[in-house]
Amino acid sequence: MNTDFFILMKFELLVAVIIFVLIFIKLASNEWSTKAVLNVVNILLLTNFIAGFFLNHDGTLFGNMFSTTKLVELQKNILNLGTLIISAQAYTWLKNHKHVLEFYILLLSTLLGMFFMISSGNLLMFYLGLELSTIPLAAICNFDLEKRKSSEAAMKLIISSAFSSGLLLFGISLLYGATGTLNFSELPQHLNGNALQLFAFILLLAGFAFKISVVPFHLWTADVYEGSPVSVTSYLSVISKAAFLFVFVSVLYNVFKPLANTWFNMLMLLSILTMVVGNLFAIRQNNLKRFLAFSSITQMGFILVGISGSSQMGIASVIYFLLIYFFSNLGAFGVIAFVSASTGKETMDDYKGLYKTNPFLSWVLTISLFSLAGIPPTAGFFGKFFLIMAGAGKGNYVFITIAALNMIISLYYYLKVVKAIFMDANEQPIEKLPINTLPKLAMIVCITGIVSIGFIHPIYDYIYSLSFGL
Amino acid sequence: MNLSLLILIPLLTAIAILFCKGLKQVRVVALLGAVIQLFAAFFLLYAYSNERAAGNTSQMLFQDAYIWFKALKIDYHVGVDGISIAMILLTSFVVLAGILVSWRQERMSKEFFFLLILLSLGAYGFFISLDLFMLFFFLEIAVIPKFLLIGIWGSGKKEYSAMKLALMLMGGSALVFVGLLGLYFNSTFGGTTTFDLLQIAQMHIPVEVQKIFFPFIFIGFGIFGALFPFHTWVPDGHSSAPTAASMFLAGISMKLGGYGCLRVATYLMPEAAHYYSPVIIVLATIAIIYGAFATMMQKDLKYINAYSSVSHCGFVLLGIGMLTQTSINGAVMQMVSHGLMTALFFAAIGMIYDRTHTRMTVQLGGLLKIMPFISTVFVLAGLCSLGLPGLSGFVAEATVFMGSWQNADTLYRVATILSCASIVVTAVYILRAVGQAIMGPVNNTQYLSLPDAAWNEKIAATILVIGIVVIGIAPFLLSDLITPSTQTIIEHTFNNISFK
Amino acid sequence: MNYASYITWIPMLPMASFVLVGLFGRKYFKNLAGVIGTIVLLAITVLSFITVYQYFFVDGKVNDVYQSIIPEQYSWLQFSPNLSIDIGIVLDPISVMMLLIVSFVSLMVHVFSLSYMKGEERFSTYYAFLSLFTFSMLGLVVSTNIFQIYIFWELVGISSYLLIGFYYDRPSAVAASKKAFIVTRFADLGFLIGILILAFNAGTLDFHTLIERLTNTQSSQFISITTSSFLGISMLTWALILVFVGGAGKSAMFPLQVWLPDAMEGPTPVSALIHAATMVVAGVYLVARLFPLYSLDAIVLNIVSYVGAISALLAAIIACTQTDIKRVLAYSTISQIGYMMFALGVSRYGGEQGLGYMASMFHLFTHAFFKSLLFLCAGAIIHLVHSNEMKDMGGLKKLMPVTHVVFLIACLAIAGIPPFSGFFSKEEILTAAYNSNKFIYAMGVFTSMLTAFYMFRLYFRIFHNKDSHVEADHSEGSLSMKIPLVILAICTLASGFVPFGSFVTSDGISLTTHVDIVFSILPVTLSVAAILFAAKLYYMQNELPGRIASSLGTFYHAAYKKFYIDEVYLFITKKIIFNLVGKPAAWIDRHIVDGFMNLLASITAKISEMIKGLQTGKVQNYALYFFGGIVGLAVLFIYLWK
Amino acid sequence: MSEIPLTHILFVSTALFFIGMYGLFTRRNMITMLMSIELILNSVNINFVAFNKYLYSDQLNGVFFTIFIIAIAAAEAAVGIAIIINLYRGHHSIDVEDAGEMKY
Repeated sequence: MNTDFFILMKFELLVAVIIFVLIFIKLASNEWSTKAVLNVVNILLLTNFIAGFFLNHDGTLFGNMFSTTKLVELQKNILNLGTLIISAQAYTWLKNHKHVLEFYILLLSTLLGMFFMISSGNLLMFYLGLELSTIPLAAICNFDLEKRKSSEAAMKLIISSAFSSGLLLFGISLLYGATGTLNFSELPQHLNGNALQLFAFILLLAGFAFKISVVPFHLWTADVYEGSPVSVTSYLSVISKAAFLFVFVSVLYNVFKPLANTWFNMLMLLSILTMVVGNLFAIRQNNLKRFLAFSSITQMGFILVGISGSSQMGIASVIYFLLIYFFSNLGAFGVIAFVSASTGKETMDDYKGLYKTNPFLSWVLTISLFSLAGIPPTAGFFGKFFLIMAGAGKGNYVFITIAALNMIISLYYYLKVVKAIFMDANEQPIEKLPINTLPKLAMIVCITGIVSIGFIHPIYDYIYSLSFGL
Repeated sequence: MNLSLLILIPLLTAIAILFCKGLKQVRVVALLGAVIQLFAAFFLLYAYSNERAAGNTSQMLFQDAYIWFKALKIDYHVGVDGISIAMILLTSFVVLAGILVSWRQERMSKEFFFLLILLSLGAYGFFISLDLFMLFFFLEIAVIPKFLLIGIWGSGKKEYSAMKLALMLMGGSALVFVGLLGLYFNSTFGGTTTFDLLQIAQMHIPVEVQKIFFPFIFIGFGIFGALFPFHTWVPDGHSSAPTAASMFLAGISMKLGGYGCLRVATYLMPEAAHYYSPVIIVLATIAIIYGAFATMMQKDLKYINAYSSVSHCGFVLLGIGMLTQTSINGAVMQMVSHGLMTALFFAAIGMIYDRTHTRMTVQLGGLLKIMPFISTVFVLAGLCSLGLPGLSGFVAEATVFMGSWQNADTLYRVATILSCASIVVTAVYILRAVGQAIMGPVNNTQYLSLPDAAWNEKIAATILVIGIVVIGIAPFLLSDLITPSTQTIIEHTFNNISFK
Repeated sequence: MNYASYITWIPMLPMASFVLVGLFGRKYFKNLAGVIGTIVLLAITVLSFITVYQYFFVDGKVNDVYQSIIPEQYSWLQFSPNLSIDIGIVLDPISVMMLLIVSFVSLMVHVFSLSYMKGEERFSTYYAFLSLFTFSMLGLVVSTNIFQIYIFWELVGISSYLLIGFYYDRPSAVAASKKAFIVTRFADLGFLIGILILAFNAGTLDFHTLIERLTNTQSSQFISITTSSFLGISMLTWALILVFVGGAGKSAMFPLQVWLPDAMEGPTPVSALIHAATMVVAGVYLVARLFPLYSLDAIVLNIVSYVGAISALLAAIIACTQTDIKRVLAYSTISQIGYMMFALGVSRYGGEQGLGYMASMFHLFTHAFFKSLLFLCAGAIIHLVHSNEMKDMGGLKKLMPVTHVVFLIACLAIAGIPPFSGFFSKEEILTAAYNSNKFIYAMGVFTSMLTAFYMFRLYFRIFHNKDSHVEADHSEGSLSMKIPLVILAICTLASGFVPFGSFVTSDGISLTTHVDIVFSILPVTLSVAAILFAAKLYYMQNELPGRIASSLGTFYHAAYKKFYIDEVYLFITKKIIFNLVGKPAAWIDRHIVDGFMNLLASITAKISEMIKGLQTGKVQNYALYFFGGIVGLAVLFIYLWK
Repeated sequence: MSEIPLTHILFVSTALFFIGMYGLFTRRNMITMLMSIELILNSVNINFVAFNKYLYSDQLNGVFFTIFIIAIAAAEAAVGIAIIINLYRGHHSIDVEDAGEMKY
């Protein structure tokens, strides 16, 4: 039992240990230089990421409250990788920031929460993880303490997420009332799709939809993204989204199997809404963070298309797409984070003529955007192709056509950025920026990922082998 | 031979370009790649005709298949038949010429050539892939470079044109995408769905399904092939693009459309092709006539050629829509001929523009006195486009007409007659352009000092002219190459017709 | 020796010289170009004489019928298993005759141009184009295949375009060349469609098979083409009419004659070659080539004859009023070709019925000589006077004696005065017309009278009329200009006495013809009268012509303005096609089709602008939307969707 | 005495839930909004307890859940108030209407 405990909860324990180490560093000494701290942290995260690949076992703990499978490990590894990259990218921003350690402590505790959430086998455990992954986030959204926008963003996040979790809980309570169990493995037997359960499910769905910012539960997203520090934004838009999606998929496919027909239609509706609204808002944006917020909303719409496929291909494609989405989005955010950290410029107009001064950054951003737009040969193409393909498996081609057409609209605004970078003239372009090793490394990693993942088919095959359909 | 070379060579070239320093290295590398590719293409032709001569009657030769995404039955599967080889040859000609024409591309030369090569890579891949996923992959690869090429190095309202082109083409590919998925999920080959072109061809897709997805795929590719009314990217795109880009655009990309319509839409969904052929005919005829008349009104040389491309590509779609062996032959020939001819045209226009910095026919004039070589090339291109015997245009159009007339149905007859009528209009606008720009007195005396074509431009033009003349004088070379392949397509089409 | 050993050289040599001179002449041997071209032409002229000899006198005839021999044929483009374009050479009476005419006249023109075009900047280009034309024309006449004839048809068209526009820096020349090409192209459209019909219904493009199948009333092809009809007219008729339209376009028949007078913008030798002797008779040749088919259909033959007769008359009338000597000659060409056309129209197939056919070919033969002679003379005159206008001329008799004599001979020939060649051919034509259609005959006779009048008007106004005020800066031209004139004059004198009927007839069986004195009296006397009248008007300068012109008033004016046909064409093209078709098309494309695409974009932008208010930035509204979403889902999926 | 039927209790909780929501939607003061969220959470607590007590009295899931919710609600409130205070530093107001800088 106790070895099991250590092995099965390896990921969580590692993160927890790191958190404690950081706390001790904090307590022990104030004279550590920021750079040193950052290096230590990044090394720790790297080890954490690497450790994620060893000594993996499947199993459950605490009476199914906590369960680990290959898929879950994969997901946690992905999250670890993302966190590592983000922390590398945050370097430029943090290296002259006072509260580095707090930042990491909070950040990692949210990661911990996500891990619990992902491997939760029980609604209670799920709820705990969810809150653990949300509340600290609100805190670090406010991490630029003196910035008004930052605190406004944090306020919006905390209030609306508290509200959403309130509704989520209400749903859970109703579900409990209707079924008498909170256990994922037992719930399906009790589900028969009566009105109460459906309502409970809708509340639950809304809770998830809020987290992965699906229209009409998405409105917090743009503001929070815009307000918070870029690194936090990228964390929000990548890590937490991904984590919630992982859970969402597994909950849908495992727990709410009996309601499949209902949620298929719901997802269809929501995804159409999400794609359209996301696109329509993204077209107009000038602030790149806000722009990426809406673009990520649109991406969620596409992901819902994949999920609604409700087949093995569905899950596989979603996870595969998320993996690619990680690299693409982090690539884009990496550049934006770097630029805004060193110049404070965040709008599209500032990026005009970027190519003249910073070709490297421009290419990184461009390729990432192309990948987000799903243009070959970037991996985004494969991701999107498989997503839509999974959705098409259901045979609803009107839906697929709408999705395909939305891809065109999204292409438009991605190209708008590219146009700004390459074609538009600008009298005071962003001056030539020296890039530190760490962020550069992160960007290169992203680009390599974007370019290569599509062609390395074993990745997809592996994910496919782990995933499962209805 | 190993077809993957055709993808590999441009790929390596592109990568090599990334490591080059300065225009000199870059262009040499690019040229080298293009030349090698040309040789590869000719060797392919040689090997192919040997195989055929040796009595190898299988539909696709030099096939080469690896499993790519096992779970989804997506394979890396390449192979060629006569049509693809014709297209590959066309591409390699145009690419070589394009690179030579942009020999003095000072600004951001590395990116420029990189994108050109990438574009050609897409085209080559498209023409040899037998797996619909691959096909789509390469189709989209060939789009975005155009956006950058036009947007960065273009002229006029380049951003607008670039954006328009990218969006419309991507819209087309989105339709194709939906259609392909439809094919995929309705193709149960040996119990599993597949993207493999040949396998899908072997199984019989239900007619009602075909009727749903044929429009998606045909219109999707049709947008690439300037199908009326989705042709509006053509004039803007071509006119704003830099010379080489418009050569590629008109010479190669628009052929992707025609090829797709033939290889995917018509070949895989024969009943639907027959069902919809009247619509296609009507649209194509409109494109031909109306493109021609619209051309008549243009004053900008590039617009003239762009609109005439709309009209000429109409012949391709007409030939495909007519669904007779001869007409499809003609369509393929028209693709090749138009590719070479329009590339030549754009090359000439580009050379003129580089010197005079205007493309307005009224401002030019008497160029024959100033730059005889370029003017001769221009006139040659013009004559080819108005279908002068001895040049490729005539052969292609004659074949299309002859094939189209084989359909006794009145609508088809009318369509054919109208399309024939376009040759008169073509003569009108070509001769107007020639008369205003090339002949006549010299309007602008400071042009008198302008130089004639430089060596690279001469070579580029010569290459294309050779292509045009050879096809024009010895069309049997081309027709013998493609006929067996078109035959398989048309036979397959007719074998599947249940209601015919 | 058999034909195959040398026949291919006849078209190929000019091609070779075209490529050689065209590619390298300009740079390397500019002045040799002429010599090269001339030598080549000499060679092929010899070859074609050999051909003529061998065909007509050695082995052309098999038991008294001239066969059509095909020494060379290659499949050029295979449309479908049974339909292919072959490129080949056919030898039969008319093609051999044309070989002779084309190579001979072309040779004359080559020689003449040596000094006429001397010092031209694009001397070599000129010869390149001439060779190209010669090649195309030869290829045309020896076609074995209706599509082959179309191919070379286009090629002669383009070479004529290039030669008319030779002085490309003259806007008028450019316009003329454009006009010539477009008008003929328009006619070729008919030709093309005719070919398509024939090819579809007869299932072949080969002349021999085509005629064989369609003349045999039992064959399935014949039945299909006659039974299937469009607008109540059988496909055969349609095909023949359409093909004839093509021919009429090339031969400048009414109403497509507008291009020929303008075509005189080209160098004069070119006019002599292309627009007098060879290319313009291609239409006649085409009809003759397909004559067995035409003879099947009386309607089409009537159309042919009337078009011919009307063109002849109309052109003659106009010719009387023109003052540009080349234009006069151009109209006389139209008029003479009109003769050939209606001769074909009134003819039938075989035997005595075939007189018209033979006569037409005969006239083609003689006309080639005297008309090219006339043009070359005009060339010589213009070379001297540097003007086309009659008023700048007069009294050139003394300045250019040789030219004067040969010109007179040519005039007499075209006027149909015995014993000059024109007389014989014209007599045959009139006889044929008389036998079949009196009305046509009457038109023919009247036209011949007019012809005599305007030719001698021309003659007198050039050579007599007033004393020359042209200061003879140089004599009437070097030897290389005189020699062709003399040779052609001799031909003009001699060609009438060729027993043509025994060589060229509709069915290949020789046909003995005789000149009927009684019959000839009327036209000859009329012509003589006309000549005398012309002499009275123009021998000496006087105001009589002016008075007559003014007395004719509007009619004269209309004739002078070529009956406003050009204006009509201009109206149709510029006003109707351009403004009512072209402009709208362009406008629609920019504003409607393209506008629609842009509209989609702007609509999207509009909507996104409209809905931006949803994002109020107030967290309470967000919560409200959130709750609204839940309620919506609940309503939809719990109550409605159930 | 007969015990109170479940529906009554559920009625109370639902009422509480909507009161909370109403408060959240209408009150301008952020602190009040946080309080209304507390109301929502409490209604959830009532639900859990009631269900547990009436329907599934053999287990303790609901009760435990309630305890956890209370704990977390406290944490949430703590962070929330911290943020609001920080916001107040910037905006000098805790009126939610004033914190609408980012929109559209």
